[in-house]
Amino acid sequence: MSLLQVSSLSKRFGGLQAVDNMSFEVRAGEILSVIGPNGAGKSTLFKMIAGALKPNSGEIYFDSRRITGQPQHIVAQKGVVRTFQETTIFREMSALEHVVIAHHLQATSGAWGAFVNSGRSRREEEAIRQSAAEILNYLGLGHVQNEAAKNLPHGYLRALGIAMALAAKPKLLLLDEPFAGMNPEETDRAIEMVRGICMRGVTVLLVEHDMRAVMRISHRIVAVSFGRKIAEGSPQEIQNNPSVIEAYLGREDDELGI
Amino acid sequence: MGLAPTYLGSVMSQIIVNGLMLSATYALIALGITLIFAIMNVMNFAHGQMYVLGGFMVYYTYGVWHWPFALSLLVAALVVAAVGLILERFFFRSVLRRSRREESTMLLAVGTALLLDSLALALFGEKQRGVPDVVSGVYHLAGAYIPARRLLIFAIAAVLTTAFIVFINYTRPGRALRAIAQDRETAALQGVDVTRYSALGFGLGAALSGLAGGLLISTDAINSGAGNLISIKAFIMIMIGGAGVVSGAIAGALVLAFSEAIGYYFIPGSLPYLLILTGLIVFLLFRPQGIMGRRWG
Amino acid sequence: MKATAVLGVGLFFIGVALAQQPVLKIGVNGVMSGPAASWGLVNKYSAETTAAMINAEGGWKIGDKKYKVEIVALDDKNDPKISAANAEKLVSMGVKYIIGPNVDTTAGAVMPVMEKAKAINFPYAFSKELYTPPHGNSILGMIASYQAGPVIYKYLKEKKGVKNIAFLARNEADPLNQMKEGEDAAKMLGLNIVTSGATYEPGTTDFAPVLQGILAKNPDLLVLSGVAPGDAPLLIKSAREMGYKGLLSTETAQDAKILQQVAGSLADGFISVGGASTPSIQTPYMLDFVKAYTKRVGEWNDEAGTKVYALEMILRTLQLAGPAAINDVELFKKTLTKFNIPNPFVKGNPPLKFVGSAYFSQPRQLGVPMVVNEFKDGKFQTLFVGSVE
Amino acid sequence: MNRLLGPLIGLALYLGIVPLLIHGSSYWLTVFINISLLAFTSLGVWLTFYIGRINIAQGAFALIGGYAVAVLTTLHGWPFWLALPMAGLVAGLVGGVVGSTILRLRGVYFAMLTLCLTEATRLLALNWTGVTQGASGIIGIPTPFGGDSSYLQAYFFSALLLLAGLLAIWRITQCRMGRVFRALQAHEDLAASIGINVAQYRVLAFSIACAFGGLGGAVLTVFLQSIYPTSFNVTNSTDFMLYCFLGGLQFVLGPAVGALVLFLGFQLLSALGSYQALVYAILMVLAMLLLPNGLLSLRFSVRQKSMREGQV
Repeated sequence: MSLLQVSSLSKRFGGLQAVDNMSFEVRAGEILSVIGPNGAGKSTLFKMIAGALKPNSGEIYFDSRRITGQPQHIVAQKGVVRTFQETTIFREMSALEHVVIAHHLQATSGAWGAFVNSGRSRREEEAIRQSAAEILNYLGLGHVQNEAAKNLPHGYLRALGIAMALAAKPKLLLLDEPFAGMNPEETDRAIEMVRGICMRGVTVLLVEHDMRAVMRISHRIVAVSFGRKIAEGSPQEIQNNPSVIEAYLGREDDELGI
Repeated sequence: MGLAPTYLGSVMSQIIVNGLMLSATYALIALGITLIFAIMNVMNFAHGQMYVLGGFMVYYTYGVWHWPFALSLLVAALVVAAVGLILERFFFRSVLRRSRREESTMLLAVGTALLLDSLALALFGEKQRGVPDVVSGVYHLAGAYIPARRLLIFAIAAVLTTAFIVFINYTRPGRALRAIAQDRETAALQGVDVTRYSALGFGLGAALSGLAGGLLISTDAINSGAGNLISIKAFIMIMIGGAGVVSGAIAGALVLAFSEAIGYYFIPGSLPYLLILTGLIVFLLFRPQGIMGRRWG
Repeated sequence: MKATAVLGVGLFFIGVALAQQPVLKIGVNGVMSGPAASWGLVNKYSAETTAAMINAEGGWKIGDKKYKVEIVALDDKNDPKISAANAEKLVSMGVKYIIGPNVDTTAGAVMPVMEKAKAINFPYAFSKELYTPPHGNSILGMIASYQAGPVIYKYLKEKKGVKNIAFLARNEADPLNQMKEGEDAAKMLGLNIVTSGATYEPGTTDFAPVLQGILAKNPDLLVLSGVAPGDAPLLIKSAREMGYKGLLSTETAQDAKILQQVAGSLADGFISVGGASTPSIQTPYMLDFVKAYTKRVGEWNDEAGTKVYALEMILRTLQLAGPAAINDVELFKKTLTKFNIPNPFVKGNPPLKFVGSAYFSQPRQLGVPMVVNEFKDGKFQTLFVGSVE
Repeated sequence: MNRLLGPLIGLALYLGIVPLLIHGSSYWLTVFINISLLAFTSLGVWLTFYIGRINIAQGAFALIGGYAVAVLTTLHGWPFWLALPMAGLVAGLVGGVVGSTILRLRGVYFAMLTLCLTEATRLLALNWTGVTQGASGIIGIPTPFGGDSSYLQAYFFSALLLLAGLLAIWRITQCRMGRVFRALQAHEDLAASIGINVAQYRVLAFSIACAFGGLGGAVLTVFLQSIYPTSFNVTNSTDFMLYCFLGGLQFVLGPAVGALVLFLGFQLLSALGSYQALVYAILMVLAMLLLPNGLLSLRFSVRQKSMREGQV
């Protein structure tokens, strides 16, 4: 069953065709990776799915509902949550606070109730704090939950980004280069983490450079080059696809780990 | 409505002349503030005060001591540049380094403006000042009046603007400034002495403002409290044109000057400025980066 | 030994005498910083100069005591909140008579303070409501332009054949009010107003765009309503350069030096109102004042010619009303109608009194003579001296 | 309960000790009335700083609130107690409408735009003579405070208003809304990615800020009993911003401390005569240079330091 459907999506920046008539789908429960050389349009694609960029043409359906061009927070409300490529954080806030804020969509008591600190809002706050602490523990951040984000090492920040995204209770999690800059051990742990998330019933769409990791983790892969989809299939199929090798892999065999 | 075509023609040419004359000096003001903004990311609220300082330098050297006009302009540029360098060194540099929030520099600039205002009042007194015309006479062109003194100011301002553009585009320090404006860190990595060139940029921006003040006092009057109004005009211009861009400063100066020239002719009163400001706000909603809003260069 | 003892005792008594001399505090509350600083500062300098001259003579006699006159000057930054706080401060110090503030915005905020504290102030703001019943604790410090306007227009209509008149004002409360009053006066005289409501923004440096539309209507007289001394020469110069041949006038005081510096001979024939500004009409006392002012401040300012009156008239009215009036402004108010003295600053002219009944239905204006001047060869020359009722 | 002790002492001091200390002097009461109201108005600016925007428009909203109360009470005969909330509402609504468009801009662009907004509002007040009476202003605005104790009444009213404002802003920062605002300040995109409606929340914050401006301007206007187009101008807008900054942007009390120090400072320096403005400016710049994070950061850093030394 398809959870996300991208059809004929295009985006132009001035004279540059960043994404060109791209179509693919993400099935519920799978881990799908989008690969491609730098500047292939992966990030642009990502931003359009998350609602951070409006496409010039084409459609995006999530859960059979159209989300094309809707603002980020609406897309997030519907269950599509992204993490950021850069280490984008609320610098001064603690890790716990990050995840508490990310529970925003779960808060149901009104703004007025929160303002006057009503009993209901207090109970809800307590519940959110607990949930946030649980998520942090699950991702191995429990011991740094009170540390300001600006003082955390990069690896932790990426986990923190995922923790925030999880707190928003996504159906589809968009991960932007989750393994970039990690050493093999860290990558192993991260792969386990992503698999664990997928096991919990969250569909994962990720964009990544690290081919080793992509090949190990993905159920399916979409390969893009110069804004176009050039191949789609299982890791095995992609590894053997001539146009992928031609566009990307042929030049840098070692990256594939063949 | 019953107006002779020749009359309308002369109105049009007068409006064009007025707009051009205004825009030349406006451009100098806008270039100075946009340079400082591009290099330091500081919205220099004290820009108008530097203009006033430049004006008073020319008042004393040319108006009271009767030095040659060119020399007194030079003195104005140098003195104001020196003040700019002092402010950069002792005020902005340290706050930029230590502050937790980027707003700090802007607020420091507001404080500096206040300080310079009070200093100017203490040093130069409360009276309006002006100097005799450098050149006299009036030219007529297609029904428009062009006073010689305005033409002179226009010419000097145009030459200075051109010189500035040449400097920024074709000289080594100019290229360094552009590199810093584009990306401080990259510029530093490429071996540009960021600290030194930032100071240079600040001094140069200040000098431009001082020159504008020095030029304008030769046709207009100035008093020690006139700075804030000039600063606001400078802000409006670089918002129209796009902050931190040379072409934007010039575009902003042209647009503001012609809006004033046209607005004041057809609707005398305070409405033109209300319309200019409302227009600016609406315009920025559609084009927040201004007309030429690109990166510096 | 003996001599020094005597000297010491003598000095002691002199000291006691000095210490015992009663002090009369007069306040100045006005704008003394920012772009309009000169308005309040000239008030302050004028009052301080007069006070110093009086104190040098041993003080000011009211009743049978000689008072040392002390000026307490406060800067209100042209901000109504600070102006009101300053007024409160002055009255809390026991000051009952305050010179200033300088614009409608601040004068409006100070008025309630004066009424509550039973004190009197002398604003240089022209809003009629300040001086008209039920209000009565503010006394206009100078000739209002709407009073000078008709006199000047009438003179120019009769002597120079003016028919078409145009107005231009700086876009601020005071000048705009003056323009409105001026237009009404011109209508009463049957003059033809060719432009109405033309203004320019504060901070304008190039007046060509503003003037262009006005001059196209060919006025015989261009009135610069409430024009600031810095703007006047620029407007005159621009108008002349654009080929304007008609007359130029204003109803506010101007500064000869800046006219000469900026406009030079182009300003010849410009008509303005001054206080006691031309040497031909100055009394020796005024000449002394000019000398003392110049020594104190470093440079004479023609604006002081109108602002010299406030303190002088306060003191002389107190002298007439008696010492009780120092703390009781009702006595001061009662004396206003009786006050009538020869003008100490201007030679051979109508006596000095409190006027304004015709405008405010009560005497709430200093009867500063209306000295109408014409600028010529870098100096003002008095055309005629009028007065206001 | 310990946490509340400090603020409670402060409240007691401000409401009890200040009037006692100044013996009902109408001058000092006026000074503290002004400080309370200016601080209250600045709280709005502080809240816009809190969502990461530099706001130089508060003078405009104070002017709007001032004219609202002036027009309603003087020309339409509304009682002050009805006109006052209306002034806040009008300013808040105008803020909401204007904010929904201009809040898209950030950094200096937003700052400059709000500066233009202050100027535009002044010009609007000048030209919209049908409502504002233009340049001649509105004077003789009735005041609800009367009798011998009118200053004391006004003092308590403005002090309570300030305390209520401080409490409201403090609660905002403590509750979920405040968290969202902090998130907006830190990174709007990241906030949006977790489902926060960024546009809605920043308009909410700005409307609240403008309502503070409207209320503060309205009470100031009634206290001065007059309003003109220049009653609140660019200088006031920058002053409000300076109060926040000098007090400290990290602290809810920042604007109150800033307003207290700057307004009182200018009054106390009047003894210096001609040097008043100059010394005032020098002291302000020195404070900015030495304490770029605000006066309150001094207390903060002293406490941190003593903690560190205690550990050694």
